[in-house]
Amino acid sequence: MEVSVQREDFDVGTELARLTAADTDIGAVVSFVGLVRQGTGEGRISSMELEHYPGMTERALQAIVDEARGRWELQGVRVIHRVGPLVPGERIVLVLTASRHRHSAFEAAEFLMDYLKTRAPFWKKEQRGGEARWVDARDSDDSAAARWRR
Amino acid sequence: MEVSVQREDFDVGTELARLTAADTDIGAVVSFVGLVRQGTGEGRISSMELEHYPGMTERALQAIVDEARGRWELQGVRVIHRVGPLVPGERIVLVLTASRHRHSAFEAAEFLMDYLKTRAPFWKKEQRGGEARWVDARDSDDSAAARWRR
Amino acid sequence: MQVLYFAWLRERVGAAAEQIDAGSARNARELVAQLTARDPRYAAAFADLAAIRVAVDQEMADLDTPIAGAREIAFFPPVTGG
Amino acid sequence: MQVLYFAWLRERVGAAAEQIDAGSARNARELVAQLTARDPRYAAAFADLAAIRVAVDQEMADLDTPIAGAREIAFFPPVTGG
Repeated sequence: MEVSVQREDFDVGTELARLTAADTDIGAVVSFVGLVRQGTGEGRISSMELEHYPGMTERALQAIVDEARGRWELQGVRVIHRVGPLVPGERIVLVLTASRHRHSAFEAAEFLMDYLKTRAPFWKKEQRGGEARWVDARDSDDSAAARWRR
Repeated sequence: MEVSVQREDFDVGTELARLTAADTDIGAVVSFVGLVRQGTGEGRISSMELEHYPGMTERALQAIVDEARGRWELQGVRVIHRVGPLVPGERIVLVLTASRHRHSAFEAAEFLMDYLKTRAPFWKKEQRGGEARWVDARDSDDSAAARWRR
Repeated sequence: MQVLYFAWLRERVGAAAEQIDAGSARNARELVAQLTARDPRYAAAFADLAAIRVAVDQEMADLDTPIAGAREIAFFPPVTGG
Repeated sequence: MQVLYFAWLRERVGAAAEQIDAGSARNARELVAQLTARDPRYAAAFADLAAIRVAVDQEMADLDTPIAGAREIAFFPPVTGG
Protein backbone atom coordinates (compact mmCIF):
# COMPACT_ATOMS: atom_id res chain seq x y z
CA MET A 1 0.00 0.00 0.00
CA GLU A 2 1.63 3.22 -1.17
CA VAL A 3 -1.10 5.78 -0.49
CA SER A 4 -3.39 6.35 2.51
CA VAL A 5 -5.93 9.03 3.35
CA GLN A 6 -6.88 8.77 7.00
CA ARG A 7 -8.06 10.65 10.08
CA GLU A 8 -5.49 9.00 12.39
CA ASP A 9 -1.96 10.21 13.02
CA PHE A 10 1.02 8.23 11.68
CA ASP A 11 4.42 7.31 13.09
CA VAL A 12 7.36 8.12 10.84
CA GLY A 13 9.64 5.54 12.49
CA THR A 14 7.12 2.74 11.94
CA GLU A 15 6.47 3.74 8.32
CA LEU A 16 10.20 4.00 7.62
CA ALA A 17 10.92 0.59 9.14
CA ARG A 18 8.09 -0.95 7.09
CA LEU A 19 9.37 0.62 3.87
CA THR A 20 12.95 -0.57 4.34
CA ALA A 21 12.31 -3.97 5.96
CA ALA A 22 12.22 -6.13 2.83
CA ASP A 23 15.08 -4.59 0.86
CA THR A 24 18.74 -4.40 1.91
CA ASP A 25 19.69 -2.52 -1.25
CA ILE A 26 18.15 0.75 -0.02
CA GLY A 27 20.83 3.28 0.86
CA ALA A 28 18.74 6.40 1.40
CA VAL A 29 15.31 7.26 2.78
CA VAL A 30 13.98 10.81 2.73
CA SER A 31 10.86 11.79 4.60
CA PHE A 32 8.80 14.93 4.54
CA VAL A 33 6.33 15.69 7.32
CA GLY A 34 3.98 18.67 7.05
CA LEU A 35 2.59 20.13 10.28
CA VAL A 36 -0.21 22.55 11.18
CA ARG A 37 1.44 25.92 11.87
CA GLN A 38 -0.15 28.07 14.52
CA GLY A 39 0.98 31.39 13.09
CA THR A 40 1.38 34.46 15.28
CA GLY A 41 -0.61 37.42 16.61
CA GLU A 42 -3.91 38.14 14.85
CA GLY A 43 -3.24 35.33 12.40
CA ARG A 44 -3.03 32.66 15.12
CA ILE A 45 -5.19 29.68 14.27
CA SER A 46 -6.92 27.54 16.89
CA SER A 47 -7.73 24.58 14.65
CA MET A 48 -8.29 23.54 11.06
CA GLU A 49 -10.46 21.12 9.13
CA LEU A 50 -9.15 19.18 6.15
CA GLU A 51 -11.76 18.29 3.56
CA HIS A 52 -11.08 15.96 0.65
CA TYR A 53 -12.72 14.26 -2.32
CA PRO A 54 -12.99 10.58 -1.37
CA GLY A 55 -12.05 8.33 -4.25
CA MET A 56 -10.44 11.00 -6.37
CA THR A 57 -7.93 11.86 -3.62
CA GLU A 58 -6.51 8.34 -3.52
CA ARG A 59 -6.42 8.18 -7.34
CA ALA A 60 -4.68 11.55 -7.61
CA LEU A 61 -2.08 10.61 -4.96
CA GLN A 62 -1.41 7.26 -6.67
CA ALA A 63 -0.99 9.03 -10.03
CA ILE A 64 1.57 11.38 -8.46
CA VAL A 65 3.43 8.39 -6.95
CA ASP A 66 3.40 6.62 -10.34
CA GLU A 67 4.78 9.74 -12.00
CA ALA A 68 7.61 9.89 -9.42
CA ARG A 69 8.42 6.22 -10.00
CA GLY A 70 8.69 6.93 -13.72
CA ARG A 71 11.15 9.75 -13.13
CA TRP A 72 13.39 8.26 -10.40
CA GLU A 73 14.51 4.74 -9.57
CA LEU A 74 12.78 4.27 -6.24
CA GLN A 75 12.88 1.18 -4.01
CA GLY A 76 9.84 2.40 -2.10
CA VAL A 77 7.34 5.23 -1.75
CA ARG A 78 4.76 5.98 0.94
CA VAL A 79 2.26 8.83 1.12
CA ILE A 80 -0.12 9.41 4.05
CA HIS A 81 -2.42 12.42 4.18
CA ARG A 82 -4.71 13.12 7.10
CA VAL A 83 -8.23 14.57 6.88
CA GLY A 84 -10.68 15.90 9.45
CA PRO A 85 -10.01 18.29 12.35
CA LEU A 86 -6.40 19.14 13.27
CA VAL A 87 -4.80 21.52 15.76
CA PRO A 88 -1.49 23.43 15.55
CA GLY A 89 1.54 21.16 15.90
CA GLU A 90 -0.27 18.12 14.52
CA ARG A 91 1.12 16.20 11.55
CA ILE A 92 -0.83 16.57 8.29
CA VAL A 93 1.13 14.70 5.66
CA LEU A 94 3.95 12.20 5.27
CA VAL A 95 5.96 11.48 2.14
CA LEU A 96 8.67 8.81 2.25
CA THR A 97 10.98 7.90 -0.61
CA ALA A 98 13.59 5.12 -0.60
CA SER A 99 16.34 4.73 -3.17
CA ARG A 100 19.89 3.47 -3.62
CA HIS A 101 21.42 6.93 -3.54
CA ARG A 102 20.39 10.03 -1.68
CA HIS A 103 19.91 12.52 -4.48
CA SER A 104 17.05 10.54 -6.09
CA ALA A 105 15.31 10.17 -2.74
CA PHE A 106 15.58 13.92 -2.04
CA GLU A 107 14.37 14.96 -5.49
CA ALA A 108 11.49 12.49 -5.56
CA ALA A 109 10.26 13.57 -2.10
CA GLU A 110 10.30 17.23 -3.06
CA PHE A 111 8.55 16.44 -6.36
CA LEU A 112 5.85 14.44 -4.56
CA MET A 113 5.17 17.31 -2.17
CA ASP A 114 5.10 19.93 -4.95
CA TYR A 115 2.63 17.84 -6.98
CA LEU A 116 0.54 16.86 -3.96
CA LYS A 117 0.18 20.54 -3.03
CA THR A 118 -1.18 21.45 -6.48
CA ARG A 119 -2.93 18.28 -7.72
CA ALA A 120 -4.44 16.34 -4.83
CA PRO A 121 -8.00 17.39 -3.91
CA PHE A 122 -7.68 18.58 -0.30
CA TRP A 123 -8.97 21.86 1.14
CA LYS A 124 -8.07 23.47 4.45
CA LYS A 125 -10.46 25.56 6.51
CA GLU A 126 -8.82 27.42 9.39
CA GLN A 127 -10.42 28.63 12.62
CA ARG A 128 -9.08 32.00 13.84
CA GLY A 129 -10.75 33.37 16.93
CA GLY A 130 -14.40 32.61 16.20
CA GLU A 131 -13.94 32.97 12.45
CA ALA A 132 -13.57 30.22 9.86
CA ARG A 133 -11.73 30.85 6.60
CA TRP A 134 -10.89 28.65 3.61
CA VAL A 135 -7.15 28.78 2.93
CA ASP A 136 -6.18 30.33 -0.40
CA ALA A 137 -3.97 28.42 -2.82
CA ARG A 138 -0.50 29.91 -3.04
CA ASP A 139 1.27 31.01 -6.22
CA SER A 140 4.56 29.78 -4.73
CA ASP A 141 3.14 26.24 -4.75
CA ASP A 142 2.26 26.58 -8.44
CA SER A 143 5.75 27.75 -9.33
CA ALA A 144 7.32 25.00 -7.20
CA ALA A 145 5.32 22.43 -9.18
CA ALA A 146 6.15 24.12 -12.49
CA ARG A 147 9.88 23.41 -11.94
CA TRP A 148 9.23 19.73 -12.67
CA ARG A 149 7.37 20.26 -15.93
CA ARG A 150 8.96 18.61 -18.95
CA MET B 1 21.59 18.73 21.71
CA GLU B 2 21.87 18.95 17.95
CA VAL B 3 24.62 16.42 17.22
CA SER B 4 25.21 12.86 18.49
CA VAL B 5 27.77 10.21 17.61
CA GLN B 6 26.70 6.88 19.07
CA ARG B 7 26.80 3.10 18.68
CA GLU B 8 23.05 2.67 19.33
CA ASP B 9 20.31 2.84 16.75
CA PHE B 10 17.87 5.79 16.69
CA ASP B 11 14.14 6.12 16.12
CA VAL B 12 13.11 8.70 13.55
CA GLY B 13 9.60 9.12 14.99
CA THR B 14 10.96 9.85 18.45
CA GLU B 15 13.55 12.31 17.17
CA LEU B 16 10.99 14.07 14.99
CA ALA B 17 8.51 14.39 17.87
CA ARG B 18 11.26 15.80 20.11
CA LEU B 19 12.32 18.33 17.47
CA THR B 20 8.80 19.63 16.86
CA ALA B 21 7.39 19.42 20.41
CA ALA B 22 8.27 22.91 21.61
CA ASP B 23 7.41 24.94 18.51
CA THR B 24 4.01 25.23 16.79
CA ASP B 25 5.40 27.45 14.06
CA ILE B 26 7.15 24.57 12.29
CA GLY B 27 5.42 23.71 9.03
CA ALA B 28 7.91 21.28 7.51
CA VAL B 29 10.29 18.60 8.73
CA VAL B 30 12.59 16.75 6.33
CA SER B 31 14.53 13.70 7.42
CA PHE B 32 17.30 11.79 5.73
CA VAL B 33 18.21 8.29 6.86
CA GLY B 34 21.25 6.52 5.41
CA LEU B 35 21.30 2.71 5.54
CA VAL B 36 23.95 0.03 5.03
CA ARG B 37 23.44 -1.36 1.50
CA GLN B 38 24.16 -5.04 1.03
CA GLY B 39 25.06 -4.80 -2.64
CA THR B 40 24.71 -7.77 -4.98
CA GLY B 41 26.68 -10.79 -6.25
CA GLU B 42 30.43 -10.69 -5.64
CA GLY B 43 30.13 -7.25 -4.10
CA ARG B 44 27.76 -8.41 -1.35
CA ILE B 45 28.91 -7.21 2.04
CA SER B 46 28.32 -9.14 5.25
CA SER B 47 29.05 -6.30 7.68
CA MET B 48 30.89 -3.02 8.06
CA GLU B 49 32.75 -1.15 10.75
CA LEU B 50 32.47 2.62 11.14
CA GLU B 51 35.54 4.29 12.61
CA HIS B 52 35.60 7.94 13.64
CA TYR B 53 37.78 10.60 15.24
CA PRO B 54 36.29 11.17 18.71
CA GLY B 55 36.14 14.86 19.55
CA MET B 56 36.77 16.13 16.06
CA THR B 57 33.71 14.30 14.70
CA GLU B 58 31.32 16.13 17.04
CA ARG B 59 33.04 19.45 16.30
CA ALA B 60 32.90 18.91 12.54
CA LEU B 61 29.21 17.93 12.65
CA GLN B 62 28.37 20.95 14.81
CA ALA B 63 30.25 23.23 12.40
CA ILE B 64 28.20 21.82 9.49
CA VAL B 65 24.97 22.39 11.45
CA ASP B 66 26.04 25.98 12.26
CA GLU B 67 26.79 26.57 8.58
CA ALA B 68 23.31 25.29 7.63
CA ARG B 69 21.69 27.53 10.24
CA GLY B 70 23.52 30.49 8.71
CA ARG B 71 22.19 29.69 5.25
CA TRP B 72 18.56 28.76 6.02
CA GLU B 73 16.07 29.84 8.65
CA LEU B 74 15.69 26.61 10.59
CA GLN B 75 13.48 26.00 13.63
CA GLY B 76 15.42 22.85 14.48
CA VAL B 77 18.24 20.57 13.36
CA ARG B 78 19.27 17.10 14.53
CA VAL B 79 22.17 14.94 13.34
CA ILE B 80 22.86 11.42 14.63
CA HIS B 81 25.69 9.30 13.21
CA ARG B 82 26.36 5.77 14.34
CA VAL B 83 29.80 4.19 14.77
CA GLY B 84 30.99 0.63 15.36
CA PRO B 85 29.88 -2.58 13.63
CA LEU B 86 26.79 -2.49 11.36
CA VAL B 87 25.11 -5.03 9.09
CA PRO B 88 23.18 -4.48 5.83
CA GLY B 89 19.80 -2.84 6.36
CA GLU B 90 20.89 -1.05 9.53
CA ARG B 91 20.54 2.71 9.85
CA ILE B 92 23.83 4.69 9.79
CA VAL B 93 22.88 8.35 9.87
CA LEU B 94 19.94 10.63 10.55
CA VAL B 95 19.59 14.26 9.52
CA LEU B 96 16.44 16.17 10.51
CA THR B 97 15.64 19.76 9.56
CA ALA B 98 12.60 21.75 10.67
CA SER B 99 11.48 25.02 9.12
CA ARG B 100 8.43 27.11 8.38
CA HIS B 101 8.32 26.16 4.73
CA ARG B 102 9.29 22.98 2.97
CA HIS B 103 11.88 24.20 0.50
CA SER B 104 14.30 25.39 3.22
CA ALA B 105 13.95 22.11 5.09
CA PHE B 106 14.66 20.10 1.92
CA GLU B 107 17.65 22.20 0.89
CA ALA B 108 19.18 22.28 4.37
CA ALA B 109 18.87 18.50 4.78
CA GLU B 110 20.54 17.84 1.44
CA PHE B 111 23.28 20.37 2.26
CA LEU B 112 23.91 18.74 5.66
CA MET B 113 24.28 15.31 4.04
CA ASP B 114 26.57 16.60 1.27
CA TYR B 115 28.83 18.32 3.79
CA LEU B 116 28.73 15.45 6.28
CA LYS B 117 29.82 13.05 3.53
CA THR B 118 32.87 15.14 2.68
CA ARG B 119 33.83 16.88 5.96
CA ALA B 120 32.99 14.69 8.94
CA PRO B 121 35.77 12.28 9.98
CA PHE B 122 34.18 8.83 9.57
CA TRP B 123 35.63 5.86 7.71
CA LYS B 124 33.88 2.69 6.61
CA LYS B 125 35.52 -0.72 6.43
CA GLU B 126 33.43 -3.36 4.67
CA GLN B 127 33.58 -7.15 5.11
CA ARG B 128 33.02 -9.08 1.87
CA GLY B 129 33.34 -12.84 2.17
CA GLY B 130 36.40 -13.14 4.41
CA GLU B 131 37.96 -9.95 3.09
CA ALA B 132 37.99 -6.50 4.70
CA ARG B 133 38.28 -3.38 2.58
CA TRP B 134 38.30 0.35 3.40
CA VAL B 135 35.65 2.14 1.35
CA ASP B 136 37.00 4.67 -1.15
CA ALA B 137 35.76 8.24 -1.11
CA ARG B 138 33.56 9.02 -4.11
CA ASP B 139 34.05 11.86 -6.56
CA SER B 140 30.27 12.23 -6.79
CA ASP B 141 30.21 13.20 -3.10
CA ASP B 142 32.81 15.89 -3.74
CA SER B 143 30.82 17.35 -6.61
CA ALA B 144 27.60 17.19 -4.59
CA ALA B 145 29.29 19.24 -1.84
CA ALA B 146 30.81 21.65 -4.38
CA ARG B 147 27.30 22.72 -5.47
CA TRP B 148 26.92 24.62 -2.20
CA ARG B 149 30.19 26.54 -2.43
CA ARG B 150 29.83 30.30 -2.45
CA MET C 1 -25.13 12.71 -13.65
CA GLN C 2 -23.76 13.13 -10.13
CA VAL C 3 -22.48 16.66 -9.45
CA LEU C 4 -20.23 17.25 -6.43
CA TYR C 5 -19.16 20.46 -4.71
CA PHE C 6 -16.27 20.92 -2.26
CA ALA C 7 -15.01 23.53 0.22
CA TRP C 8 -16.55 27.01 -0.18
CA LEU C 9 -18.35 25.93 -3.36
CA ARG C 10 -20.18 23.30 -1.34
CA GLU C 11 -21.07 25.91 1.26
CA ARG C 12 -22.34 28.44 -1.30
CA VAL C 13 -24.33 25.91 -3.30
CA GLY C 14 -25.67 24.49 -0.04
CA ALA C 15 -25.17 20.87 -1.09
CA ALA C 16 -22.27 18.40 -1.27
CA ALA C 17 -23.78 16.35 -4.08
CA GLU C 18 -26.85 16.32 -6.29
CA GLN C 19 -28.22 14.35 -9.21
CA ILE C 20 -28.52 16.69 -12.21
CA ASP C 21 -29.79 16.20 -15.75
CA ALA C 22 -27.06 17.88 -17.78
CA GLY C 23 -29.48 18.25 -20.68
CA SER C 24 -27.75 19.76 -23.69
CA ALA C 25 -24.56 20.80 -21.80
CA ARG C 26 -21.52 19.56 -23.72
CA ASN C 27 -18.93 20.63 -21.15
CA ALA C 28 -18.59 21.87 -17.59
CA ARG C 29 -18.83 25.50 -18.67
CA GLU C 30 -22.25 24.89 -20.26
CA LEU C 31 -23.35 22.93 -17.20
CA VAL C 32 -22.39 25.89 -15.00
CA ALA C 33 -24.43 28.20 -17.24
CA GLN C 34 -27.48 25.96 -16.82
CA LEU C 35 -27.04 25.89 -13.03
CA THR C 36 -26.56 29.64 -12.63
CA ALA C 37 -29.72 30.26 -14.70
CA ARG C 38 -31.62 27.94 -12.38
CA ASP C 39 -30.94 29.49 -8.95
CA PRO C 40 -29.08 32.48 -7.44
CA ARG C 41 -27.16 30.11 -5.12
CA TYR C 42 -25.30 28.80 -8.17
CA ALA C 43 -24.81 32.29 -9.55
CA ALA C 44 -23.12 33.25 -6.24
CA ALA C 45 -21.04 30.06 -6.09
CA PHE C 46 -19.83 30.30 -9.70
CA ALA C 47 -19.46 34.11 -9.87
CA ASP C 48 -15.69 33.89 -10.38
CA LEU C 49 -15.06 31.12 -12.89
CA ALA C 50 -11.28 31.68 -12.72
CA ALA C 51 -11.40 30.45 -9.10
CA ILE C 52 -13.16 27.19 -10.01
CA ARG C 53 -11.48 23.85 -10.73
CA VAL C 54 -13.24 20.88 -12.34
CA ALA C 55 -12.82 17.12 -12.24
CA VAL C 56 -14.63 14.82 -14.65
CA ASP C 57 -14.99 11.25 -13.39
CA GLN C 58 -12.35 11.97 -10.74
CA GLU C 59 -9.73 13.23 -13.19
CA MET C 60 -8.56 16.85 -13.18
CA ALA C 61 -10.16 18.59 -16.17
CA ASP C 62 -11.15 22.09 -17.17
CA LEU C 63 -14.34 23.93 -17.97
CA ASP C 64 -14.13 22.97 -21.64
CA THR C 65 -13.53 19.25 -21.16
CA PRO C 66 -16.41 17.31 -22.82
CA ILE C 67 -18.76 15.72 -20.28
CA ALA C 68 -20.74 13.44 -22.58
CA GLY C 69 -21.04 10.06 -20.87
CA ALA C 70 -19.46 11.29 -17.64
CA ARG C 71 -20.92 9.87 -14.44
CA GLU C 72 -19.48 12.37 -11.99
CA ILE C 73 -18.56 16.05 -12.30
CA ALA C 74 -16.94 17.85 -9.37
CA PHE C 75 -16.47 21.58 -8.83
CA PHE C 76 -14.05 22.96 -6.22
CA PRO C 77 -11.59 25.76 -5.47
CA PRO C 78 -7.84 25.36 -6.11
CA VAL C 79 -6.51 22.66 -3.80
CA THR C 80 -4.71 23.52 -0.54
CA GLY C 81 -3.57 20.20 0.94
CA GLY C 82 -0.12 19.14 2.08
CA MET D 1 52.76 16.60 20.15
CA GLN D 2 50.09 13.92 19.87
CA VAL D 3 49.90 12.35 16.40
CA LEU D 4 46.81 10.31 15.46
CA TYR D 5 46.20 7.93 12.58
CA PHE D 6 42.86 6.63 11.32
CA ALA D 7 41.53 3.91 9.01
CA TRP D 8 44.14 2.31 6.72
CA LEU D 9 46.77 4.84 7.82
CA ARG D 10 46.38 3.56 11.38
CA GLU D 11 46.74 -0.02 10.13
CA ARG D 12 49.85 0.70 8.07
CA VAL D 13 51.55 2.76 10.76
CA GLY D 14 50.60 0.13 13.31
CA ALA D 15 49.45 2.65 15.90
CA ALA D 16 46.36 4.77 16.57
CA ALA D 17 48.26 7.48 18.44
CA GLU D 18 51.78 8.34 19.46
CA GLN D 19 53.66 11.15 21.18
CA ILE D 20 56.12 12.63 18.69
CA ASP D 21 58.69 15.39 18.99
CA ALA D 22 58.06 17.37 15.81
CA GLY D 23 61.54 18.86 16.05
CA SER D 24 62.10 21.39 13.28
CA ALA D 25 58.99 20.45 11.27
CA ARG D 26 57.02 23.62 10.44
CA ASN D 27 54.06 21.89 8.84
CA ALA D 28 52.46 18.47 8.38
CA ARG D 29 54.41 17.85 5.17
CA GLU D 30 57.75 18.26 7.00
CA LEU D 31 56.47 16.10 9.86
CA VAL D 32 55.64 13.35 7.35
CA ALA D 33 59.15 13.64 5.90
CA GLN D 34 60.65 13.14 9.37
CA LEU D 35 58.47 10.11 10.02
CA THR D 36 59.14 8.41 6.68
CA ALA D 37 62.89 8.85 7.26
CA ARG D 38 62.52 7.18 10.63
CA ASP D 39 60.84 3.88 9.73
CA PRO D 40 59.63 2.02 6.60
CA ARG D 41 56.16 1.65 8.17
CA TYR D 42 55.67 5.39 7.74
CA ALA D 43 57.13 5.30 4.24
CA ALA D 44 54.50 2.69 3.33
CA ALA D 45 51.68 4.56 5.05
CA PHE D 46 52.52 7.93 3.49
CA ALA D 47 53.59 6.64 0.04
CA ASP D 48 50.71 8.45 -1.71
CA LEU D 49 50.46 11.92 -0.18
CA ALA D 50 47.53 12.84 -2.45
CA ALA D 51 45.47 10.23 -0.57
CA ILE D 52 46.22 11.75 2.84
CA ARG D 53 44.09 14.27 4.71
CA VAL D 54 45.28 16.24 7.74
CA ALA D 55 43.62 17.80 10.77
CA VAL D 56 45.46 20.19 13.09
CA ASP D 57 43.92 20.44 16.57
CA GLN D 58 40.75 18.79 15.24
CA GLU D 59 40.26 21.26 12.38
CA MET D 60 40.54 20.16 8.74
CA ALA D 61 43.86 21.45 7.39
CA ASP D 62 46.33 20.55 4.67
CA LEU D 63 49.93 19.39 4.49
CA ASP D 64 51.21 22.97 4.40
CA THR D 65 49.24 24.27 7.39
CA PRO D 66 51.71 25.49 10.07
CA ILE D 67 51.84 23.19 13.10
CA ALA D 68 53.79 25.41 15.51
CA GLY D 69 52.04 25.21 18.89
CA ALA D 70 49.63 22.50 17.76
CA ARG D 71 48.78 19.86 20.35
CA GLU D 72 47.27 17.26 18.05
CA ILE D 73 47.90 16.36 14.41
CA ALA D 74 45.79 13.68 12.72
CA PHE D 75 46.42 11.88 9.45
CA PHE D 76 43.68 9.93 7.68
CA PRO D 77 42.29 8.99 4.26
CA PRO D 78 39.42 10.97 2.66
CA VAL D 79 36.32 10.55 4.80
CA THR D 80 33.59 8.04 3.90
CA GLY D 81 30.82 8.51 6.47
CA GLY D 82 27.14 9.15 5.94
